[in-house]
Amino acid sequence: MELVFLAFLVWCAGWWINARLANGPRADTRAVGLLVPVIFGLTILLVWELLVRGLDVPLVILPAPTLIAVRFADSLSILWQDFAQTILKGALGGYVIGCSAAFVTAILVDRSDFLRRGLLPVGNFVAALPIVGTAPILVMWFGFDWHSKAAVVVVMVFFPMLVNTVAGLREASEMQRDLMHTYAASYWQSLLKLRLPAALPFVFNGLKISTTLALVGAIVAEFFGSPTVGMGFRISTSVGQLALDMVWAEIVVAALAGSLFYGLIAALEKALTFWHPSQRGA
Amino acid sequence: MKTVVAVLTVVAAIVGLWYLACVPMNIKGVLDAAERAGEQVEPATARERREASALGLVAQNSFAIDRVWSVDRPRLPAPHQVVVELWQTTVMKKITSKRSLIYHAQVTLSATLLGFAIGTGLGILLAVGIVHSRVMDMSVMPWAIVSQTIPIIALAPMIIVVLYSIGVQGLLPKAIIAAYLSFFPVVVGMVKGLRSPDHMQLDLMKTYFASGNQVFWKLRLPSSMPYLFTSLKIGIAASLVGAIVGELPTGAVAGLGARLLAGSYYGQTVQIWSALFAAAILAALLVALLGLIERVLLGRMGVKA
Amino acid sequence: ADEVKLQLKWVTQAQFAGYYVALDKGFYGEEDLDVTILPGGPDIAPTQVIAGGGADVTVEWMPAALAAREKGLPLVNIAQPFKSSGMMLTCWKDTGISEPADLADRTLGVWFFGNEFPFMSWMGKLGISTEGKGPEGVEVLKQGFNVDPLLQRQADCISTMTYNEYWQVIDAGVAEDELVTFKYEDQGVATLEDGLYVLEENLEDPEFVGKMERFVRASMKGWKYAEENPDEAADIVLDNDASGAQTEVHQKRMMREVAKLTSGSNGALDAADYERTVETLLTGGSDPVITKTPEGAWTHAISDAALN
Amino acid sequence: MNMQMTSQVDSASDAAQAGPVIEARDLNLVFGSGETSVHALKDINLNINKGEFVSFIGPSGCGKTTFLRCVAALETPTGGSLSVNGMTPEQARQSRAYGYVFQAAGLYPWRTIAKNIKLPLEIMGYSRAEQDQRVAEVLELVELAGFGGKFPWQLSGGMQQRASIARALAFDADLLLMDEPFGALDEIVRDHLNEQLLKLWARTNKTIGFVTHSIPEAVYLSTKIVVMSPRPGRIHEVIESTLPRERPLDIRDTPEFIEIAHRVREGLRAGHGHD
Amino acid sequence: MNMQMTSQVDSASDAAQAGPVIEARDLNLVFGSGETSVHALKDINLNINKGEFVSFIGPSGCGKTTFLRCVAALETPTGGSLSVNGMTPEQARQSRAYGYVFQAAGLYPWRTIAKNIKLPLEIMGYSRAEQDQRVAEVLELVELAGFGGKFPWQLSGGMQQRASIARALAFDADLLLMDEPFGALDEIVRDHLNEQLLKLWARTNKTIGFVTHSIPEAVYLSTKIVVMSPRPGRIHEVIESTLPRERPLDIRDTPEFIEIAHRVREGLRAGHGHD
Ligand SMILES: Nc1ncnc2c1ncn2[C@@H]1O[C@H](COP(=O)(O)OP(=O)(O)OP(=O)(O)O)[C@@H](O)[C@H]1O
Ligand SMILES: Nc1ncnc2c1ncn2[C@@H]1O[C@H](COP(=O)(O)OP(=O)(O)OP(=O)(O)O)[C@@H](O)[C@H]1O
Ligand SMILES: Cc1ncc(C[n+]2csc(CCO)c2C)c(N)n1
Ligand SMILES: [Mg+2]
Ligand SMILES: [Mg+2]
Repeated sequence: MELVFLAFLVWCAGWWINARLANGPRADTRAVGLLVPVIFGLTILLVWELLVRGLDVPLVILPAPTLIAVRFADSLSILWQDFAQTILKGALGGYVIGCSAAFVTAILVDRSDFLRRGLLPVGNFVAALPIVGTAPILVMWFGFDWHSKAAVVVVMVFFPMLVNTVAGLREASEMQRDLMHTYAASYWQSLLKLRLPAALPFVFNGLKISTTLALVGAIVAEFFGSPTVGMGFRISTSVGQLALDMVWAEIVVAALAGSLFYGLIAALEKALTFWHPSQRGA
Repeated sequence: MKTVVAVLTVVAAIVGLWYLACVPMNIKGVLDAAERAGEQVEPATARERREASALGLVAQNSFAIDRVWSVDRPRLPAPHQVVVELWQTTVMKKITSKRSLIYHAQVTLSATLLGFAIGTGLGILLAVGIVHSRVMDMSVMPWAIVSQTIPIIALAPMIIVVLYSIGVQGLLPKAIIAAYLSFFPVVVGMVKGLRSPDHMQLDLMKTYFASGNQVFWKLRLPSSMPYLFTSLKIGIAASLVGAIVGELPTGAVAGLGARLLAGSYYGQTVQIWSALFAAAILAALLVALLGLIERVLLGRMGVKA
Repeated sequence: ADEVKLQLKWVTQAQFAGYYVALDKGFYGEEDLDVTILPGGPDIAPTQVIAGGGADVTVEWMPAALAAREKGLPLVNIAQPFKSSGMMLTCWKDTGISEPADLADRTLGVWFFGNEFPFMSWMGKLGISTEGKGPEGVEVLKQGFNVDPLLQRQADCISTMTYNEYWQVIDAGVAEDELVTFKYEDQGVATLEDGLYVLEENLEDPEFVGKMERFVRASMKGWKYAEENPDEAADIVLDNDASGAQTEVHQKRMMREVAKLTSGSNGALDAADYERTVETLLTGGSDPVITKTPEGAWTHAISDAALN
Repeated sequence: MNMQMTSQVDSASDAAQAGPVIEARDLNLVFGSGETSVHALKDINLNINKGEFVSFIGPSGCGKTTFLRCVAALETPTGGSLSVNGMTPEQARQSRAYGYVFQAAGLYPWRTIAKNIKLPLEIMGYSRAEQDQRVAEVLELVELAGFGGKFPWQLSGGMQQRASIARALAFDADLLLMDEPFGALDEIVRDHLNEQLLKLWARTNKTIGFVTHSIPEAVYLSTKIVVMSPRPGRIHEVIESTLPRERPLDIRDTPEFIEIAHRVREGLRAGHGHD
Repeated sequence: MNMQMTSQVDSASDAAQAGPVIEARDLNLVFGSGETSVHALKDINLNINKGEFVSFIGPSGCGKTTFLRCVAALETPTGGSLSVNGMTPEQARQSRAYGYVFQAAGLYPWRTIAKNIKLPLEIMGYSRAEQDQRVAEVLELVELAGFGGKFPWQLSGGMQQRASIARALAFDADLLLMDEPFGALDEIVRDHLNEQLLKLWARTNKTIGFVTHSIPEAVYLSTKIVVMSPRPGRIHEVIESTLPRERPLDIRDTPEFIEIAHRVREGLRAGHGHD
């Protein structure tokens, strides 16, 4: 019971420190911007640890963070294999194929108002197909290895990316288009010099949404059939074996990889769309 | 009107391609069945056919082409098979029947709506907190993004078990998974919306010496409505996926998720596809409904939609 | 009436007919029990549910139960309605597989999620590695929910149950003579399936023990009724299937097959079967499922009281 | 316009009798610090008396907006003193002593014109009946009677701007601060609004602080023109208008008008380089 | 500015010698059809000769923009005839016979100023060396030398607008169409740009079509002022300026200037009611 009370104290202390930092004079510095979420995360971990111990939560329900950390450290090689299989092959492969296919499709679709009108509602419809239904079908079509996972990812990221890119290609203002017109610019000139740069913020929006979709898609697809390696495989197998610490170690990998992937795309966005007001403000 | 024509054209094109795709996808199954029925096929054994390319098989066994659209357990069911199945499991069945898709859709719908309500409520609360408190903004927002990189489906069984262990059963566990998926778009959209009033509008409130509450109710909330609805539409679709996912580890007793699973379990491809389409149709209906509410509400508020 | 929650290992089907019959025929009610049957499904680990307190008693396979016990979750077998194992490996005959030794260098579909233990033990015994294809090894696929991997020829063999998946292959139009099957029973690596397990700590509570005695008695009555009236039992199962996915033909056939596995048991665990299961699991090659002989993993106290 | 005043505003206007409405002494405001700091207002000394119409003119960045915002307590000076109706600006804000009109109309699109004008009244807790009565009065005043039920986007830009002025008039502040209220309108609509604003000022005897970029507008409207210059923002010159209070539109073609306009232009040119 | 011309533009300017640069005969343009149709231009007859500076002024919606867009072949008239350099507007567009300057600068935020100015040159296929040379020349011309490496959003509004004019000047079109290019700028910056534009016009002998809302601006810049009136959009009056081509800024205080401004204002008033 003391541990539970301690957990409460830790929570209050963490919040208090953050409140001081966030409302303090240095709140706008990079360091504080990083420190505050880190402190928040650490507080949660500590509270978690204390609650699990204090309330005697069974290991098979929720392991303590320290146990997860130990498991993580002990299983680096397995985690790496799983990561390579699921993220590097399945998620990344599908992400690249899906996003580039959507990008090219968007450019084709953009040429015809008719196609755009027709395809977007259909696209939104297809995007609503739940992954738990599509994954078994795609496993049946593309086999057990990472190809089917990549296919699931392609299906998941294609339409969000398409919709965003199409919206972005329409982003150039009427005036900017007219300007190109007064130059008697060709279709490709106005695409390359005007509409693509103007579309970039939207394209990146699509790319960012797709990162998390790709990750989740690749992992979940493994629940429906896989070789004996991969994060989804490991998670489902470990649950069956009550190795919950391993499950959480994989989840940590997923969260790390996802945040890194997202951060990478966000950094790229910052570099390429530095001129956009949303980036300049930050 | 123009849109309807365009959509119909695109749908027609897709259906056409779909029918075409059935040929190479299903040819092997058709030939296996033909072989078992004693017909002459080329090559003669399943083993050899396994290595052959689908298109080659089609060319060598053109007599079998018309059968690819009426296979019992197809790799890719023909569109009309899915439509017939949808028709028979919706219109032709009593709504109370366990074989009625409408019955299952309604089971999923209740979890979806409950989850959506929880997720939206939570999302709005978080957004309000984030907009009003710098601490919340700085500490919670990054973790909200991280939370979306966690494969919820991996967590779903554990969530369900944990909830079981504290005595929560039935609709709520599924709804919680649905809520987990739907809260994020709401937070993001609502934060954007609550921050959408510009400096001038906020300054105007200052010159009136308005209280924080008044600024919220008279300025921030109304300005956020268009953003809110955009994210609600994303949120409800996510919520539906969540409810379906949540149905798998709750014993998959009823609901579209259970149908998907059962279809998959028994190799009933047509049943999978019809459940899949039922889910997408349900999502489309929900989004359309939200769009309608948006139009009415924002129209009444005077905001041009 | 006393409440009892029973967690099944899989979705509602004739595999669990005894419990549904007992519920439907009022056998539980006669014992003053109010039983809730919780269907299972993929990704639902009965051991985890019972650990979390979501159920009082669960249907589980012994390898998973013993593995959980070693992980620190003390499960105890209180009854064993299934005498023999229904697991087998089903292969295409035209791949040239005719005996276990032929399995090397093949692609095999295996169920995971705690169901992989018997397979691993068997391969260990055969001296075949599961790490990958080769003259001494097999490529293992995590088989999904269905028999597609075999039908689509993505695997040479897949795991099936005598009462379920095997018939799905047949229903897909495959003739029995196109297939070769290896029953775990015949290979001498059978492990006990579908026993009833409870948490050890609960057995210290006399009231709980009493409840379980009545539960086991009523359940076995259900099982014996189901064996004698397979069609009626299958109908009861169908009535209880909320997903509406099960078909009558399949469930009636399943009931008959399941009856073959349960008929040898009166509900009490046969110590010899237990020893054989432990033996199989302990000798499971380089990476055995359990590393030491379990203690107190079963009790006759309840079945004795219930059945005599 | 002879509406009843809340007691707070009453005391504020009592104070006004005693001294100038706005009184700035050595007012300074520096944004930021170190390398990147901007000296937006430097040593501003200015008195504005009750009933005056004072225009602020000067190139972009000379601190016109900043000065008005200081008066409205939306910005805090870093040096010197500033009083509004004898109070600190913050007290004046809390006693709702002024109405503020921004460059863009800034009406809420989800409220009708009438509801937009009611906004400050709701916030200040006026009764329903009084709200309705005041809305009707100010709509009349800005010649928008009959448009109360329309939404802002159903009105032309000029009408929107009049509605936003009505909003600032609805509660009886004696001081009106207007930051380029007509900047976004075309010249002809602007002429018309200038005329109306002058009439309104004559009728209500309010004190008005008015920011503009247009020399003719400043000359046409003001009793006093404050010419400012940038980097740092200072008052370059204060020109008292010799024009009569009664000003028909074509006063702008009179030599007297042109003379004042010329002086303002000269002042502006002297005060800054371009950009 | 004496840059080399591409052969296309050469032939275009040859044609100009023969007749007026812009010639509109009974030009009509109706947007939409049925109930909701808008008669944006009605029976426009207008000649603009080489080297003229023609301003279009009139209330909002009178068709100023529409007329300029017709000349630029961005809009297709529904009746009458319109020729540009003796060609159809479409031919003129394809031979890149004009530069167009929009109200907002409309620079691409992802390109530096220099790269923005290069944009039309890239599209028209100038060589790298020539691109660089021309950019340097026009940057000089609009007094932005040294700012080529900056991004648009790092510059003030006035500087952005000058960059956008430079962009329209970079390729040697003899005709410059400007749609309220200084509408968003403050009066002082505007004065300065007006002065520079006049100088540029004097030096290059371009023909300029210029839309504005400001009477002083129109009078100060133009050799000919076209006063338009709305619903339907017509030419109300064409006023030929009697001012000399050489115009210092304070010409605006001369009686002659005021007289012309007065005539324009009268024309505007006659042509429409307010709002
Ligand atoms: N919040 C702020 N932080 C930093 N600098 C500011 C801020 N607000 C204004 N400034 C700077 O203070 C100076 C004066 O700004 P101000 O807005 O008062 O000018 P202005 O005369 O109103 O110009 P304009 O005619 O463009 O509206 C400018 O250099 C401006 O960049
Ligand atoms: N694409 C269009 N479709 C329909 N009506 C249009 C279109 N473009 C302009 N109009 C209408 O044509 C009329 C003339 O418009 P135009 O833009 O030429 O006016 P303007 O004189 O430039 O006005 P402003 O001073 O506001 O720029 C207006 O009534 C306008 O609403
Ligand atoms: C994901 C998954 N895990 C395990 C099994 C195996 N299983 C558990 S109980 C039972 C009897 C059903 O016939 C079977 C086969 C499966 N099929 N799918
Ligand atoms: Mg300002
Ligand atoms: Mg215009």
